[in-house]
Amino acid sequence: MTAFRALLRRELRLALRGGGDMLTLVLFFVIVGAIVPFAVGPDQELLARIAPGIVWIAAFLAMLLGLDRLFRPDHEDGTMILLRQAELPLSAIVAAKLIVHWLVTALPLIVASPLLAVLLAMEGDALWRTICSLLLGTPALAAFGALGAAVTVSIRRGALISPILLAPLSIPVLIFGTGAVSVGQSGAAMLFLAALSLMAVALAPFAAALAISSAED
Amino acid sequence: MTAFRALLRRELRLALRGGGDMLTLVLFFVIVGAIVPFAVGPDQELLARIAPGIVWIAAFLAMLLGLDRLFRPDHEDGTMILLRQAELPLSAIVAAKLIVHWLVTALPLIVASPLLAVLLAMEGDALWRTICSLLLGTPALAAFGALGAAVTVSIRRGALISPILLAPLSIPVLIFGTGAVSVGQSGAAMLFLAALSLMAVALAPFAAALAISSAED
Amino acid sequence: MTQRHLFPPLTLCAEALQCGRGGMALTAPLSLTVESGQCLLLRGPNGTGKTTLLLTLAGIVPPLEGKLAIKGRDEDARVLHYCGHRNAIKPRLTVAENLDFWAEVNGPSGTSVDEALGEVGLGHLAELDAGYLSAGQGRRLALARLLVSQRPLWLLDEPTAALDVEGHALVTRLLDRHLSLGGMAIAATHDAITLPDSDRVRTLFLGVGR
Amino acid sequence: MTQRHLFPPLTLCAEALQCGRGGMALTAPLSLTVESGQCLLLRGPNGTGKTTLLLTLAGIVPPLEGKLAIKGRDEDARVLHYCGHRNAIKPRLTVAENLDFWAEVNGPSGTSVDEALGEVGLGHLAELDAGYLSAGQGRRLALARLLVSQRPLWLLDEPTAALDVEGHALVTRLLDRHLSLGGMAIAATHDAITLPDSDRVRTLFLGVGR
Amino acid sequence: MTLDTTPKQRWWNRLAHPGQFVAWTRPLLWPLTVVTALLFVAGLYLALFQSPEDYQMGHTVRIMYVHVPNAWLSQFVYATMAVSALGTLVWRHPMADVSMKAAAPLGALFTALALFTGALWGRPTWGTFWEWDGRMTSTLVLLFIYLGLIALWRAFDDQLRAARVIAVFTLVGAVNIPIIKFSVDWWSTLHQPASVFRADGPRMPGSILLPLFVMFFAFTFLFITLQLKAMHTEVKRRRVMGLQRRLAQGNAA
Ligand code: HEM
Ligand SMILES: Nc1ncnc2c1ncn2[C@@H]1O[C@H](COP(=O)(O)OP(=O)(O)OP(=O)(O)O)[C@@H](O)[C@H]1O
Ligand SMILES: Nc1ncnc2c1ncn2[C@@H]1O[C@H](COP(=O)(O)OP(=O)(O)OP(=O)(O)O)[C@@H](O)[C@H]1O
Ligand SMILES: [Mg+2]
Ligand SMILES: [Mg+2]
Repeated sequence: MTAFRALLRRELRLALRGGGDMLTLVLFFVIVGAIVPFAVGPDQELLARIAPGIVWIAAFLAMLLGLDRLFRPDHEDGTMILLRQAELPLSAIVAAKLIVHWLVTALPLIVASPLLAVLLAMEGDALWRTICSLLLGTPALAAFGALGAAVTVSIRRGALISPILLAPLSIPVLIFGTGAVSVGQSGAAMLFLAALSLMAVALAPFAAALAISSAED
Repeated sequence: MTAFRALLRRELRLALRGGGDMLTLVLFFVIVGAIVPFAVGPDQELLARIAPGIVWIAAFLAMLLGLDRLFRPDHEDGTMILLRQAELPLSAIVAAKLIVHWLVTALPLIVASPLLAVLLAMEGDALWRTICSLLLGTPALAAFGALGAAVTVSIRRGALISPILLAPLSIPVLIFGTGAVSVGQSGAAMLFLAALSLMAVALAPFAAALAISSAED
Repeated sequence: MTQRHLFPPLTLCAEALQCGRGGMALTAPLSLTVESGQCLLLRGPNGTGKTTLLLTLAGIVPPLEGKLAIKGRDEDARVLHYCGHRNAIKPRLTVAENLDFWAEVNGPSGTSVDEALGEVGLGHLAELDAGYLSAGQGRRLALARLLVSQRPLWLLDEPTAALDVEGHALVTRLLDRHLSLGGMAIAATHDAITLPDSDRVRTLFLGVGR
Repeated sequence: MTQRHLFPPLTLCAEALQCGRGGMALTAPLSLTVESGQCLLLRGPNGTGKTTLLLTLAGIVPPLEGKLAIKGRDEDARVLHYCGHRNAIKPRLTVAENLDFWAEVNGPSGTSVDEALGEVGLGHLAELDAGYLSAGQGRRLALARLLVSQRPLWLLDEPTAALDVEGHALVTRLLDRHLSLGGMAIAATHDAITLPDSDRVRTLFLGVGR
Repeated sequence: MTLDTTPKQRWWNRLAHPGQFVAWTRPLLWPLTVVTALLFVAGLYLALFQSPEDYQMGHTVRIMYVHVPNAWLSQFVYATMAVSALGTLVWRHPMADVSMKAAAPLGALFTALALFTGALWGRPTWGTFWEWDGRMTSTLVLLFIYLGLIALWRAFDDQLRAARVIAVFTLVGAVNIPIIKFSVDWWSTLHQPASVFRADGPRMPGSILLPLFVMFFAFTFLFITLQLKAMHTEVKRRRVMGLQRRLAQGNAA
């Protein structure tokens, strides 16, 4: 257990030192979101309508950008090999990384979404639904991402996340996510999201661990 | 000159052997496009109205994904130090990388844009104008991107900082890009785009080279 | 020897073990046994599979043929330290933080972090960003990792790489103490490692055929 | 010596050169001159600034104090090869492709790629993915880079690291030939490098104060 | 390859040494503070009591006396940073780094104030806090640039190396800001036929211009004072960090 905590602490330190600090993370989402009006035009009610999609895309992008740093550095500087000799199983290690990854990429988005809401002229309850859907959905994105990153690291050196995993897994999340915000029957979508996240978070660590350990360095 | 060609060849090889990188970008591009209808709802003419903006946003975000690959690997395995002893100036090296970056990130997107056009219910000539505007505008995006990557090359997790730096710089490109597609005076916008790209591509290599050479240790 | 043993008596024995990379065999099938208190030196030209053999023993690379067992261990306990070419050091964390992390992840069963750092001669750099360490200092930090948590089997891949003269002495000292505590070590090296009592050391030459 | 010189006579001279990292001085101000055909060995404990000095000479790290000049060069020509701790090798390119690239980027003024690979003993691996090379093989590939394009000044950082006995001989051979062609070399090393005629070699001890 | 690092003897090189700079400029700090305070008193008095209400905006017009100076400073500070960046890149002037770093948060502050007061102003005048009006939007973008620079400064750990890199980006930003302004105006006219408020300065009566100018100088002096103070603290911070590093390094070489 103390080993797990040590891992969490270290991952957090690494994430927050050097460019990853909270200011940066929050800025990231606000700016990515604030770009949109320049492209689609400053029409308030239009913005309000696409706002959920924008927020979810921003989340997706942020997850993708962060993923690259999830396993590759450890794989390349030999840390992975040593972690496999550690007191705790590889899946636990992946889980720790997953948690931190969510904390430093997804959470700031959720924190920053009110700001985005103002810029994109979202009204109150849509904002609430957005936050809920993000809370429910981003874990799934993180988990699938971790799986993709693990497979990529083990198969190909130095490439973006393997798309074959990426697309089919994350598209449903995004669709349900946006659905949960915008459409009338957001309740059902929320349920789907929750289910997806539960399943993904439960399975991803083991799958990812398998992928990594099967990568003969 | 042969040195320059050698650089181009190597960068291309590395990019193409990486496997699904391009596929990832294109998938991301398409996913972004596919999300929006779910957010906006199936209102055809509204979709058609915001389509250019969506395409440009998608392109911008997709081009952020490839950025971290541009200089960091060379920086971390010591290649950059050696390249500074090469027969050709650092700015030329950056230029070569820039060209390849455009070829392997922007070009696939442009090829894939008809797909997006279908998803977003664009009609024919709008599609053409989109492709033209992308052809004219993406070089500027790539150039700014190279600059951002160069500035953040020595920062771990620079992946999240460069978008923050790039977004404000890219706003004119987005504005004129969408302007070139949608509005009546698309001609003027196209001209602005071309001018922007010319300027950016002309200046970025030197600025980036300066940044790299002062960040390198 | 007078000193009481710290580790339970273990025996690592491999029978007709053939290891290779990407499905292609590198070494001829080899059988070896290493007992507590013994050290096995792997020597041989570059690319003859020393690292591969160590990785196989560590269980990272699956062997192509033969079997491999460590007798006398209780199953769930981790028995080995691997110290490879790349000394997994995280920039952005201070030297002390790096070592702390490994102490907690591998179980702080060995000496304290400060002692270990002092032992390998990095005591004065404890608070420095580990990314700034020089090559040899990094190597020393990697060695310190072996001290903070006790494990009977050390697998060392060129432990003396990038170390200065005093560093070579350090490695010998550490190895000798580890053995005298009843540990075992397998080290691939190109430099000469001469322990005080030479009967503990055996040398295995790989790929002399080539 | 009988062999005619290939390189123009150059002199590298540093006056009261003080180099350091992050604005902090590491070495006392040192003045040195190296002439064509001479080799300077940098020795000293870990972390005394050998790599830093080499990087400063290569113009990567700005010096804190003092002057540094290479006399007799024509300005625009690149005169030096740097071969550092990290031997910049790209996985996903074959060994031959890696070397080809450097040959073309640095100008193919030296031996051909195949010869160079044979010289360093990687001839049989030319088509292997360079990411698979063993530590020593990677080092050899890094050394081959010095051969494919002629440059008068070699800056070598622990060239013998991870090399086997035959590899040490290789480094000595390469150095000797380079010097006899009128080149110069500055090498930081912990192992003994003994060239045939010892008057060519001078040794600079760093940080013995500490 | 001849790099010469002997300090050149130009007039501004005597300010190059951080310690000296602090020593020479500390005496200026108090007078500046006093002047700023006086200007603010006068300006606020004029603005609040001596200037007429607007016939349509009422008392809210007085926000302008805060808003416009901030809006102007938001651009002026960036100019300062750009000049400092030149100082860093071209003349390698040590204090240029410091001033560049010190100015970024101040610029962000003033820009945020311009946005905030503008938004406050917008509420009564347009009924919404935020309108994608050209000028406001480009100010928002400017704020983003400032924040990006701050994040960049925080991301680097070696401040000496950071300075040159960030200087490059600052200059690129300086080149881009006019382009951004232009494009945003093009965009806003594209999307909104008439800007909501047309506030053209010169046509204002003197009774508004005078307090505006006083406030304007007050804020500018405020910036100068804060900038000096920030530079001093930055110099101190670097000295401390240097010491810490030496300690961490063990040997005070
Ligand atoms: C977030 C909201 C706003 C922002 C970011 C903003 C920004 C600016 C900027 C950048 C300037 C130019 C200063 C210069 O030319 O040096 C300016 C000037 C001015 N603004 Fe605003 N503004 C905002 C809202 C408003 C509102 C709501 C009003 C009044 C209804 C207003 C009235 C003025 C006036 C009268 C000037 C001075 C005239 C001039 O300089 O041309 N602003 N503002
Ligand atoms: N993943 C891999 N796939 C295929 N071949 C590999 C792989 N990794 C290494 N090799 C090959 O296996 C051989 C042995 O590599 P290994 O690292 O074990 O050698 P080594 O004895 O450690 O050499 P050195 O003394 O240089 O460290 C090398 O020739 C290398 O080309
Ligand atoms: N970027 C940096 N910033 C601050 N200090 C640094 C940096 N890089 C290295 N150092 C410090 O500079 C000192 C010298 O490093 P250097 O790599 O030159 O030593 P070295 O002589 O090459 O040692 P080795 O023999 O182990 O290679 C080390 O103590 C290290 O802690
Ligand atoms: Mg090896
Ligand atoms: Mg070194």
